[in-house]
Amino acid sequence: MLQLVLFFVFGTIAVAAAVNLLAQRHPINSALSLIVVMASLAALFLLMGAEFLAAIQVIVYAGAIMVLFVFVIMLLNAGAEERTPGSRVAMLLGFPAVVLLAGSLAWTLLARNPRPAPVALGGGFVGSPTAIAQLLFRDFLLPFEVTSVLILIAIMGAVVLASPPRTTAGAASPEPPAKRER
Amino acid sequence: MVPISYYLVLSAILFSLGVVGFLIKRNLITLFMSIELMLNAVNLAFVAFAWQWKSLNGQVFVFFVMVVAAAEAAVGLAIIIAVFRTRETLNVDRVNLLKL
Amino acid sequence: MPQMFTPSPTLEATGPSTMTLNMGPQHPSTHGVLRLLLEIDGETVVRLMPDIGFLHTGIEKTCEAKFYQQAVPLTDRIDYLCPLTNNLCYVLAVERLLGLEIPPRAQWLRVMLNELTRINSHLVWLGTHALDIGAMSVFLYCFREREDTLRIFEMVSGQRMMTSYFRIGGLALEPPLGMFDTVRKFVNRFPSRVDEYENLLTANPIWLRRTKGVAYLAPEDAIALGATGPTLRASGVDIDLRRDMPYTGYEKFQFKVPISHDGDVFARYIVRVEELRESNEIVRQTLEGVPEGPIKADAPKIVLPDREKMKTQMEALIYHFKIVTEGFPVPAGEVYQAVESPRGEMGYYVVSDGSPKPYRVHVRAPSFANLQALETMCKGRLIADVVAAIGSIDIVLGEVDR
Amino acid sequence: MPLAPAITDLDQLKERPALARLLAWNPDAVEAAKLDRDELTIVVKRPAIREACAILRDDGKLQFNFLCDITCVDWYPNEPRFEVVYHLLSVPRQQRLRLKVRLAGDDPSLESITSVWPSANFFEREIYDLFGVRFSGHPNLRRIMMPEDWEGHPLRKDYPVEGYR
Amino acid sequence: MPDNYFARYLPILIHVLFALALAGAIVILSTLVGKHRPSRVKLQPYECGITPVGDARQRFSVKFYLVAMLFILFDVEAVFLYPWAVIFRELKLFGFFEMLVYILVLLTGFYYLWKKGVLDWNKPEGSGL
Amino acid sequence: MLRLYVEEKMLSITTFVIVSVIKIVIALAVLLTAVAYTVWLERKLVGRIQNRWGPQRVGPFGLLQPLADGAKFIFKEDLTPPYVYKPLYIAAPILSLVLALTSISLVPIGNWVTVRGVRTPLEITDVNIGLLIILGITSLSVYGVALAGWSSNSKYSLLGSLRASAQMVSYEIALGVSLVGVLIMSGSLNLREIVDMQGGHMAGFIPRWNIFRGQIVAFFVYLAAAFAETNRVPFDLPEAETELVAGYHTEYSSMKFAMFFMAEYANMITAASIATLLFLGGWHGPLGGPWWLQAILPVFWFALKVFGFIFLYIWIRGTLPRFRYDQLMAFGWKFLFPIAVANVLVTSLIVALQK
Repeated sequence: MLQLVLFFVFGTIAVAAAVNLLAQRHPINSALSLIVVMASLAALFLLMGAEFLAAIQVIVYAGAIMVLFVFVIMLLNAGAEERTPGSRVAMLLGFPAVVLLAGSLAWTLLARNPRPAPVALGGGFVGSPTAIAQLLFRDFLLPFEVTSVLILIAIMGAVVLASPPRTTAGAASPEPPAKRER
Repeated sequence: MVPISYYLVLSAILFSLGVVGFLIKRNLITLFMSIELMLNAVNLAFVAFAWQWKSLNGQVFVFFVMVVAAAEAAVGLAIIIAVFRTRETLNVDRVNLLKL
Repeated sequence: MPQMFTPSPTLEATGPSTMTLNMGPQHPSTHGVLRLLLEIDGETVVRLMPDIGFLHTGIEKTCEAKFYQQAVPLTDRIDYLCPLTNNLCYVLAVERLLGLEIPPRAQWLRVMLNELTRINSHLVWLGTHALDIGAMSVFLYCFREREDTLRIFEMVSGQRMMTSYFRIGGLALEPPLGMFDTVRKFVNRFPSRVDEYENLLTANPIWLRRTKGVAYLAPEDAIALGATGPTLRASGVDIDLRRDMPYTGYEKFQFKVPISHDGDVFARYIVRVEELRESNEIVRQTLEGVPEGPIKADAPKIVLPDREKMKTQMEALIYHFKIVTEGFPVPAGEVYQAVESPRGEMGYYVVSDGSPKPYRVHVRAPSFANLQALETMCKGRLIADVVAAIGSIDIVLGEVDR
Repeated sequence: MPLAPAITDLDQLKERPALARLLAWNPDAVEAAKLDRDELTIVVKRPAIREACAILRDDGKLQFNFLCDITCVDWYPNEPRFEVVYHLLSVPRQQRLRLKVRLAGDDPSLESITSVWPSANFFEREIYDLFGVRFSGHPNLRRIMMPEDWEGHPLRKDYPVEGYR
Repeated sequence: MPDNYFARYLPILIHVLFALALAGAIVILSTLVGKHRPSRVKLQPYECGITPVGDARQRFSVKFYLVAMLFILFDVEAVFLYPWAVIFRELKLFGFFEMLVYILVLLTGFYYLWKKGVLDWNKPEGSGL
Repeated sequence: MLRLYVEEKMLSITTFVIVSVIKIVIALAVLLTAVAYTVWLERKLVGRIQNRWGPQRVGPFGLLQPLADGAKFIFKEDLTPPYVYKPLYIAAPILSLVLALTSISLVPIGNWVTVRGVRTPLEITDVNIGLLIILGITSLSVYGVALAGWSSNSKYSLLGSLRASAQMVSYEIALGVSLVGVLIMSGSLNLREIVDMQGGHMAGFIPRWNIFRGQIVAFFVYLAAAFAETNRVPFDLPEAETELVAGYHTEYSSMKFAMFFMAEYANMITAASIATLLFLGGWHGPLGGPWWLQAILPVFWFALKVFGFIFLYIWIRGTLPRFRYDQLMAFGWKFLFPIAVANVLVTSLIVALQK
């Protein structure tokens, strides 16, 4: 019962925040809405016994990825979204599309899972760090190692893309001639 | 207990909101956020299935999805910065040429 | 936002990612009401422009409306951290215009008090400079010793800061009994206190990182930009007016002039800290054998008589009345008198047209000149270095703006 | 030290190295000279000031490499009204020298010496601000002490001490 | 206890609500109690007493982005380290080499960043970073 | 995983919630008092370091000074400038304070207690992944700072907040990695279990604290990173008042400013608690005496260790100058992070070879 209540509370928060993400025109508001979505999803993960994932969801998604988004919005001083003709058409089509899409998705998902609810789980099934680790470092060893390569490539790519093009004169640094930090 | 179908419907709603956001928003950064929203919706479905089948594999998948999302965000936002540097705008309607 | 104040100069950003920032006049580390216009890229300074004049009080103009002796208290207010040095410089200039010789006892006391003033001023500098770089405790330790010097000033003149103790033709009063003992106690205690400051700073790795190699000023730049005093000596230019062009009897004392060739914030720090020790030694020397004798020149038409004489002798009363009401005429001519203030060469250019009021008094303020070197020091460095650089040139805004 | 009378005769003073150097360069540039209270003053004609400064700075024997001060004196209502006063110091030789330029009241302007000493920048601005003397070739000749919209030049003698009422 | 696994997290939720109520109360209290005498000068953005020129929200150095980017990538690494550390005593030497390979790959990236000067903050922008 | 929870299973949900609420109220009260008196202690200690008396007018030894300060803050003018982005401007201090107050809920301060037959741990809740949740909360606290500066729309605030957030995320990495060594030693993310692992002695007298079991390097990395995370001297650049006036809270006044202040000190206490739990054996210490003393001593030891940390914070504040920004970032990335990674590798190699 408590779980059901909490599911509805956090589910509602998540959907409301997601709608707000679409409704807001300033990207910083959208980013904050997305953080709320992620936090409530973390709570939902907890409801389903994925405690480790819930923590990671907060640390990585809300605490790191969204920080990057917020930084970029601050960095580019991205103002409110402009209204263009395209966006109005999209708005008109958008809301029916949500309903349609959500309906069809839900139907597909549920149709493939005809059983309503599994037996009560109690506290038995928990994605504790130990359990996850045992899977991760035994069964999923190769994907784990591959992620390091993925991250390596991401680091290099991001640095190359984000670095400003080398300027010649102008902004070049007027370093003092002789003495530098020792 | 919460039936699994509730989670799946929630996941579907969030996913379609992400899709719609991707279609209607015109700001590059918000587009990216819509993608993150879709990824999150998928994660929710993964966890829900993991819960249903009592198999942690689903949770491990989510773990990897997060790593990919992190890398994707880093590179994607770097691209946005690069685009912004030359175009001075984040509106997708004005960034419709592939050349930088 | 509507314009509320008189228009102030602005700096236009020159690059796409730069922004202009006002540092001051209401800023904790600009040492008063200095305003710096910064153009920054991230945190790197691209351009820097000092904007001064917030403390302009028109002292030079006011002097022209006063008698010569009435201008002495005005000079206190020019550089409020070393009022006695200002007194001394002005008084020396007028004495040279008059051709007045002052007795040795007054000269010795002038040297003693002038060096105590230097200690006082350097202590304020060290404290605030350390505070700018984040070392909070040194500030209070420095002010503890500064309190001692201020007490000495209070003993001799009745005032802690605006002393006006040096007068044209000598000193205002005979120093009180026990003053030399107080000074001796201070002098004996002070070197260990300097060690204490150095313990906290000189070997501190964070302090070294913040100061070494920061705000470099090459010797040729230092001369071209008019830097003086410790700032110039820290760039390796060996000049100290006390030694090279002695005045008021400095040639009688032995002292070293610390110089450094590094030209950075740390060099300026070390030079000043060494000056603290040297000044202390000069004070110690002055204590040994202060000559006996009068403290005022024998020039009844210029020097005010003692209170006692004024009350008992008719002649003294008349002189007193005449000096106070009419002043004294000064032979026409002009004099540029420079002394080594804690901040560098302080010069008073006094022009007389033969009347009892100075025709023109101009103050060559060392901080005014040092301030021009700031942009060269800070270009291409970080905002935090600007703070360190301002602290290291030790500006006093009262003197810059006058 | 009783006051000795000032020597103002150019012939008596021409042995002085600084004056000799300037006379050797251009006798017409030197208007007058004075030795008073051990201070040598050379009055330089207006067009020559920048080059005179450069010569005094660069001469191997004189080495007046340091500009101490620039200021101005207003002799209103006498003419020439303004005297711009330069104080030079030779750091290696520990000698001082005063240069002067006299300016008429109706056209108080002369060449800036910022190209010789960058440190002249603030001093010249101050003089411009307080006396209204213009320096041609100055990179940034704006008011420095007074607000930008201030009227008048406060250190002029015809500017009352209490300000205009 | 109906379901004691989730109940363990319930107090955190209650705690957050309490903290939120407290913080909200403080804000409301100070708005109600504090005096309000705004004036034009008081309401200016602080820029040391000078009317500011230009918008504060200007663009900033890319360095800040790069540092956030480094943060998420190395944060992911740290996140992998936690479960690994927890079961390290089971994995033994195998786990050590497993992680050694992982860390070495990432340290390559770290070395690249170091050489590229991303970690040097005293270099101004435009000097090729 | 349910080992510790078995006892509690008897409780009904109502009792459980009531017990939790009581504990939360007590914890918040204690924490806020501790914050107030940490400020007092800081002023007092720094005053003594600097030859001053510090607060002494309000109450004996100035003990009522925090109350006076609080009252003053409340009665100060609460200025919301017109140029700020209001929702975020108000949300930022709330966010900072809420996160700072929340992380204490995972910190155990002692053993289990039984009151009227209700057995409960001396912390608000004991979860499996307590450390991770604290890290998650810490990682969220960046937003408070970043949004405060951005929404203020003032140059000094923005510079300060960018500095602060870049600094916080940078040191978070070093901080996070420095903890891994401890995790290897204890094999758990549960703070209570980590502390339990540190009970007892080695070689007769050395406590089995992690700091004595080879984690001394990690301890110092954590210490430096925690100083930076809480924006304390010598890493207090975000609010370096001599450079950026007041950093990200330049535009804040009254209680909104005080909330950042409280958050900073609450974070300090949390950081000190974590260090105590992970490296200094938590509440372990010499025990003895009558039963009531034995019941109280663990909490006393814990408080003493936390106090030691706070003392260290204050002492360093009175002693050191401040880093420059580039030096700070270089210190975090080029020094602390490699050391933390090396510590992980060395610790794991040693542990792997031991068994």
